Amino acid sequence: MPQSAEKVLDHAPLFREPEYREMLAKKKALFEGMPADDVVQKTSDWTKSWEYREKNFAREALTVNPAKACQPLGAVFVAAGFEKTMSFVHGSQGCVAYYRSHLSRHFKEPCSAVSSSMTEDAAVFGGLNNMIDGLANTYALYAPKMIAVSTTCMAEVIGDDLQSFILNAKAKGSVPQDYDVPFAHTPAFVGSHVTGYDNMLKGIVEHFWKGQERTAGTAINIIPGFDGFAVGNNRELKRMLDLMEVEYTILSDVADQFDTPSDGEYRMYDGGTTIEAAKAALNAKATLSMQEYCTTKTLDYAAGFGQETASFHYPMGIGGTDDFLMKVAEVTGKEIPDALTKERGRLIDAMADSQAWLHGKTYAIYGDPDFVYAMARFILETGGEPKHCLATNGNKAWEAQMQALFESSPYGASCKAWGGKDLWHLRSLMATEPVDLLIGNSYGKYLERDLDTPLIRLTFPIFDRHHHHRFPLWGYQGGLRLLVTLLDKIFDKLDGETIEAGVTDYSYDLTR
Amino acid sequence: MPQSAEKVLDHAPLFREPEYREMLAKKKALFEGMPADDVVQKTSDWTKSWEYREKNFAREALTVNPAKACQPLGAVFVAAGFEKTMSFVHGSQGCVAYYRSHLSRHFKEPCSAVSSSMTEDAAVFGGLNNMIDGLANTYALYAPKMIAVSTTCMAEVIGDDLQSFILNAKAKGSVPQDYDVPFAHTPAFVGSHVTGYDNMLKGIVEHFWKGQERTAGTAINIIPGFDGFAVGNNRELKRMLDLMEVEYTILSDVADQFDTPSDGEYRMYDGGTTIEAAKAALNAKATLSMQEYCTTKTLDYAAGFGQETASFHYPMGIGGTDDFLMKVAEVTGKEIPDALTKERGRLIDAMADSQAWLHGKTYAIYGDPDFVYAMARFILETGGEPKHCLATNGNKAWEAQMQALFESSPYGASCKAWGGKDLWHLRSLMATEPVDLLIGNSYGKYLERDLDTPLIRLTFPIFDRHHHHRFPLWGYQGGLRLLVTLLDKIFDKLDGETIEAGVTDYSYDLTR
Amino acid sequence: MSEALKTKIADVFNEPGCDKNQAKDEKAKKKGCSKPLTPGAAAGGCAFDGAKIALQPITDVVHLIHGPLACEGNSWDNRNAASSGAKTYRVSFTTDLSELDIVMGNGEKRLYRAIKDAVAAYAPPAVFVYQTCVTATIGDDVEAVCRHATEKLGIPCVPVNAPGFAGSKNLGNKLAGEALLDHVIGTREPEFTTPCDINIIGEYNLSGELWQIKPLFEALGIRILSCLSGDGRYEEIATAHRARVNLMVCSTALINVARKMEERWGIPYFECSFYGLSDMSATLRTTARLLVERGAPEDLIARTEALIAREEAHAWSRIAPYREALKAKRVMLYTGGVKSWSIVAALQEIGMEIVYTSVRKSTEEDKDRIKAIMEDPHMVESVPPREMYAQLKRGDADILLSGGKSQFVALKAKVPWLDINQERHHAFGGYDGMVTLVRELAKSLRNPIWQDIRRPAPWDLPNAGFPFAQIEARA
Amino acid sequence: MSEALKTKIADVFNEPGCDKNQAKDEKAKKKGCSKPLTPGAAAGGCAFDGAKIALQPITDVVHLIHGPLACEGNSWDNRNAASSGAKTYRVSFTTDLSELDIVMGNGEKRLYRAIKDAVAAYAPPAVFVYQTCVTATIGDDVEAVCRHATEKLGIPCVPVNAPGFAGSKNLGNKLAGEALLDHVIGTREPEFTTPCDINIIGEYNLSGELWQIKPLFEALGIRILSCLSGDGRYEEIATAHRARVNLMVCSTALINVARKMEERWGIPYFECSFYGLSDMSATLRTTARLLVERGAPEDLIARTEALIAREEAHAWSRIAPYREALKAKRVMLYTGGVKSWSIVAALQEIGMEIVYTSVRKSTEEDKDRIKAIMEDPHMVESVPPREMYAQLKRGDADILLSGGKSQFVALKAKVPWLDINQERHHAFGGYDGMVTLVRELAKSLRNPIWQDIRRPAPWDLPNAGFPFAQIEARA
Repeated sequence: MPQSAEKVLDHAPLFREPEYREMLAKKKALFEGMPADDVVQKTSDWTKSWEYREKNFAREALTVNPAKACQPLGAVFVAAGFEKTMSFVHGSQGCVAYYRSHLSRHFKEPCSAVSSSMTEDAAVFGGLNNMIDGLANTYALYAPKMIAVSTTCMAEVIGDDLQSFILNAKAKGSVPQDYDVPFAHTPAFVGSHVTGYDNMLKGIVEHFWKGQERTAGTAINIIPGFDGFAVGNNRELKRMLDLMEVEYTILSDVADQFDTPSDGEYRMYDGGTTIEAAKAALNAKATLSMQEYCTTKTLDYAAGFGQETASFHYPMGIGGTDDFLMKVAEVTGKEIPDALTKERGRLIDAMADSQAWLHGKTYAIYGDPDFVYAMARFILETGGEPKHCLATNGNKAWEAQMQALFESSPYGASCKAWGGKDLWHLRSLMATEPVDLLIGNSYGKYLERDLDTPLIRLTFPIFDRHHHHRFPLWGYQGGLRLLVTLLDKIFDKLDGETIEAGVTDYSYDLTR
Repeated sequence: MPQSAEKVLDHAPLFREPEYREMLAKKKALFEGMPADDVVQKTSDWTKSWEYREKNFAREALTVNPAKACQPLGAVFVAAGFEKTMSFVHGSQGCVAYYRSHLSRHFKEPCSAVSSSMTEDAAVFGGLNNMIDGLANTYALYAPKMIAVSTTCMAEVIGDDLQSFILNAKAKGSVPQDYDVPFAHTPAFVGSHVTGYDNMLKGIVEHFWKGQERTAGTAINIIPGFDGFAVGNNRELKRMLDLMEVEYTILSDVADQFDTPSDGEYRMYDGGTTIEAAKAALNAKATLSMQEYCTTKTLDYAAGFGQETASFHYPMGIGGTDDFLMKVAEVTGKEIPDALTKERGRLIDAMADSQAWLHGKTYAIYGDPDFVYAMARFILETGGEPKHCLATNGNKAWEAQMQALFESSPYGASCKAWGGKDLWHLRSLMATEPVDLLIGNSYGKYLERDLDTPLIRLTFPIFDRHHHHRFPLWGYQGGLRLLVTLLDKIFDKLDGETIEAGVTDYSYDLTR
Repeated sequence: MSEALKTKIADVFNEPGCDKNQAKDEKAKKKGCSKPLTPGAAAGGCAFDGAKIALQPITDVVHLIHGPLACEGNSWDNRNAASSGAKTYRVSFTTDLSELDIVMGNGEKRLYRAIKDAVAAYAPPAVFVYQTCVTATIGDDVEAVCRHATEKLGIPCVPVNAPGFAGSKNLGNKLAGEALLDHVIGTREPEFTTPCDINIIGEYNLSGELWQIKPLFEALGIRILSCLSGDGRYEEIATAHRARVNLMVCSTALINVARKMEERWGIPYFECSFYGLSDMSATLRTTARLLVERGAPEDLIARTEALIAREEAHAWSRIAPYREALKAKRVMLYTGGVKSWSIVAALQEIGMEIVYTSVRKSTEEDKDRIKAIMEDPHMVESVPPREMYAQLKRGDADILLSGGKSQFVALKAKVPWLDINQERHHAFGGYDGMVTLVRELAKSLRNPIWQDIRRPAPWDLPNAGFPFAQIEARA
Repeated sequence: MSEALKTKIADVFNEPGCDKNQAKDEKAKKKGCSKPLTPGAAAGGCAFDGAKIALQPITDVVHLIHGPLACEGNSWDNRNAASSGAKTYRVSFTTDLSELDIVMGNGEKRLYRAIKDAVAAYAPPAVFVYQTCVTATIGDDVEAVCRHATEKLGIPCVPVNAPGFAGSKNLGNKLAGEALLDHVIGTREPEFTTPCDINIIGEYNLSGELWQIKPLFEALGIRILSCLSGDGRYEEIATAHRARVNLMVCSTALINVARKMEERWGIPYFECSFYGLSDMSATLRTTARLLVERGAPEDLIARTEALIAREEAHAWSRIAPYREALKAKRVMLYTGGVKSWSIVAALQEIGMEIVYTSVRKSTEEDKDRIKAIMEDPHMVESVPPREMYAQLKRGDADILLSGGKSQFVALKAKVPWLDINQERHHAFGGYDGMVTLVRELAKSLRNPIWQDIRRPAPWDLPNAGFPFAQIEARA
């Protein structure tokens, strides 16, 4: 059978065929409301001026292209990291559809979560009945081992009390009395998905730990935080800890849930922290968090039981990984094995090999606060300048941490952190103070288009590339991948600029 | 200190500044011998015609842009995989400089090899004295544990006999009598680097095995073959075999030699198969070769001792990895662990997620015969068509194997294997029968430029990208990397085609 | 929920154009159109989502979401609705309400300032302001703010009052339609009219499908005066009341708009589809007939027939090579339901068998259509993933056509899948689109990964080909 | 080795322009210029490599390597010599001789056919045919084949008789020069001449360095009639004998060409360098003076001084910001040696200290120059990697400037490194190039990776900061 009888075009090239081009141009030209091309161009140019930047930064009531999501997304994410756990979001049902598709598009895996489907009536009379029916249905339909309850903003505005609702539902027999239903209030109008992660995780450990007696042991807990690269990162984390022969519990491990195989078995749930492990985690010697802003409350809670705690900013690169491993060694008393020392040496070797290509490159970076910190730190390690660092969900404390980081390196002199700003602010920053490369997620592609700055996708969500999250960014191995990702983009760009035969290809070199 | 006082340009953009453009254009215009642009264009167009293709394929005395290297390069590579072994190439000194820089540029690591520095006199009188002095100097200067001797073509043309030369040198005290000096004749005018790999490896095992009695054991030997991704691949190989709890010896393992860390220690030698292991390898139950064309003679030799033997074509993707693991299981009687089954399922899952983007894509592939086979097989697994498959060092037998592969899939119908052809032939093939993507090495970038076909670098040598070889292509994990590499290129291309604001960006989508 | 909104919802539920509604008694009517939601069961989007789906394809206006960041932060720019010009619709605008705003009751003030900021920065022809759960619950009056802003700023501000909890995505579609009826359509006169002006209602130009069929109308001299809302422009839609005929696509979404336009401006409408050769041809035929009835030149009918004959022949010739591969292949169709009957017809045209089709959101009329075209009409309502997995696993179908959410069920069950919903990357509209659909079906069915996905790891085969047992027995 | 080649080599070794040679007695002269090779020690490239380096930058001719695939297969297109036009030089041509060809003595026939194929397919202005070890050993007469082909095909075929075993890379450079002298230079007249025509000899336009200095000459009205061989064209080089002055760059490589051109056509030459501000200025000054001596307008000298003043001032102003960072930094210079004195001067100009400079391939005159400019001239011959590693490891230098082969020694020894040889990606020629060099030096020295590379893993620190011992003791 032939591949095709005649040329059948995908829609990207299809509408560039002459007949379509004409049609589209006509619409543009004829339609009265649409300004002429030169006006459009002029407006576009103006939006890239310093004048516009000032106007843009004067905004206070309007958010344009935000780079953050809401608390319940983080709650759904963290719950997915526990064994056979179903997320139950108390509130209207639409929100959950967003969380599911958001996670599913990024991880290319099905994602389960349900809501209590509150409607108008519930908004007036409270959502107790929805909770009662909802828990019962969830329990019956999806047979989870645990149901983790969080809230959408509607439930928060009307003031539903999860604790009493759940007690009520248990009393009504929705689920057995001793069934695990941890919960957390996660209003979307406070914080962001990283806050929701913290709240839900605290809700879960509180559920298991509250009122228990701690018998301090030697194992440690590690909390990965909200992380689009969790599949690769958590596995790399485990590999490193295994090499160190550390006893550990990962609190919320989504690696297997978001990377199920096609082997003929349908897994609604896969992997995750077991309930037994979550309970036993109380006795850990220490709890370490890979992302400070995902775990403020949870760590405080753990510290209240006498656990040692420490948090990192999404440790990447040499310094980031060093700090993390040192802390693990310090807390557990385990030596760092030669295998890791050798990996470290190899990463440094590779960075030194390639330093001339990275030195002095300038970057804009956006994403969650801990990621941006780590990325900027790695860029500084390569001799690059992370000029614009932006986190829509970053606060003043984060800005101060970033500033301290910048001050630790001569390459940080012209760098600035922007907390609470959105991607439209970033557009102005990049238009007025251009950089060589942009690091962010798929939403950055519009900045790539408008400002002709190559985008490197290194953080959640990534919708327009596949499977990147299956490789780690953490550890020295992850550092190598980071390094190669940056270099590939630099070389691709250089090749692209020098490929024109007879015009620029005097620099289209075989060796770089 | 400021990054720069004023703009200092790298040379790629520098010569595109107006003053330089004018100067370069003037040279082109004024210089009498240079034809006008339209003539150049016409000639260029003509070289892309069917007419030219026929002319081009009628070539028989001229090779243009060959995609192969010579035997001693393979010999130097395989010797580097043995513990503290120095390659000694008997012949003129210039060749060795090429091997060193070739390997060093690809692996971004220093590469040691010496020659006997034959000159005019040696060409007339034979190179015995060069061998005597050379071995003595090598032994003294570099303190190797073993010296592996191969030959350049000059030594072959004058007919130097390595065996007697080495005996002579030992008699003269160049090296101790019991010192290991395996050797192989590796004339460049026969075969290619894969032949040299085979010859030198056979020379080494023969040196250790000849005249020994074999006591069949349970361990197996694995020969990786000449492989630019050896650093990542050999480590992945070992990981898989360790998971299976197989006892094995890798015969020639260059992974550590070509990936030494920067940790303050200078390693002229690192890692590699120990001499004890090479000796003990005689007692293996079986010897498996990852690349048939790298090991024809070596496997025959091993079979002569009663070992089971089997060879693969650089096993990649699902089928390739399946076959390899099944054979290992069959030979050793070990079970394939769940961890690998799960990795397999995950690779299939990822491929299925992305199949719509890969289906029907057409490819040109070139490289060593085993690599091209494996790559074509993987492309067929994705529903793509490996239309032009070319190996300058491929022969008729290889063409037949490729043909059988094509016939095994409905996607192979329009595919053809070209043995003995060069990259200038491939240019004609791609010009007359275009494909979507080109898979090869750095030399492919000229085809990318001339034929506007994106290049994916997946085989030796890669000079213009860094550190790719540190990640595996073998195994299910390597398959995931292969998959992502193809997809990234496809998405990059699509984004590039749809990025023009207001013209093509109606398809510049957030989700792909 | 404001009284105004309650009234509006009641009005929409009472929609006489909706056949589903007509069959109900008064009590049921009051309860509303959408099926009651099951708390604790996975469900689809909300009314807000539905409103955005219906309106976001209007490319040149600012779509401003009034609420906490969540509604927009999780979802902006998540559909591939194509634009031939303005890109404003792809920019995400939200008031990003904080706890303080809510507690202090600052919502309305913040909204007004946000509108002002957006107008200053973008100078759009209009601003669409979307109500959300929180702002509805705390009683922010978006209608009043929009009135005020329109007056003060001199630019139309259109309130879209469809907070999530009001109901389903489908209800949201309709409420969006109401916003257009109340604030946009009829507010402007076209520069000129022709006897062949039409509107298309309920077509969103996903992956450019509107563009696939537009040339067909243009070839016949039929002008698309406006499209609701694919590749739409504000001023264009404002003139929609001057069209001679309304083409109602994907009926359940905006049926209220078509019916009310008939009521207010006497524009006849008919339900149609652009999917499949027969349906596309029927659409062209009916359009021509209705236009002629309303005064278009008589020869339009003959020219339409000629076009249909030519296009169908051309399409069939391109479909032919794939027929063998698709013949008797069993399809499971699980879409939002809106296009079910049309897709069913299309698939049957090329000789495929329909295992079942979902009618989750279909009207009774839709269902009747399906019954009319299928010999043995299997219609299903919502199917939980686990059940669908079981069906696919036991081999009930050769391929699943669905939206992205069921994709992974098919993949885990090792069955080919083709995206038929909003995230698809191919345009399936009109004659060309049918050829594309056929090609994509053939590609999906034939992809070799399905072989790999179906066969277990070779070492898990019953006869794994090497004697583990023996080896172990010997050891 | 053919008699002709032996004579040629003897002739080259006897080069009176080579000061190194002049100092030797007859016996030593006969032994040749290059140091005797040590079998079993790592060594550099061969004569063939040297010939190709010297000639491959001629962009519009076919460079055809006669031999087994090896010589070309391992090495094609391995230098970044830039072209403003033709790209033929980047295509690899070889006869790819097989065992059968060798045994059957088919080499010459095959070569002729290959020339024919290449001419037919490329229509180049000339074909350069390179002899290799094997074809020289089996006695293929490339000169005869080239004569025959030139006659038959009507296109100049130039034999380059420099088989690898003939000697070093440096000898290969000179033999390449002989091929140009014997077969190319003087075979064509330029369309016109000017009193300001010059040739540049020994400049390969790596990374476009020729282009950096060409505008300087053009600004003065000086025409570069030809360059050997950077961005060269065959026909251009054929007219080189009409220049008024030859600029001899990187002296040892092609001194025979400069001297013989003086002998044959009376063209004076002088050795010069484009590296560093002073040397660049001196080169311009001497060129102007010599041209004026030979009849160029007198004002050339004043114009040259004005240009120098302007360019030096501009360069210094751009260098200023880096001075502090580079001041007193210790450089170890390990290049092929050819540019040593020039680079030494350049580095001293910006205040750096030279730890040592290699003079492996330098002439006595080069060494005298170094002695003249360095207070305490440290010159070294070849340094084995292990020794260099030890020097760097103990902190003898702050940075190593060398070719790619020593790169890894520096990196493993944790010392910054800058590429100064043929693989460099920056152009360091002229005034602009000096600014680039300074910038690259500053970048390399300041790169933070050197801190990482120098400090051990934190857990290997003497005071690792956590009490392993105590913990273990307690456990």
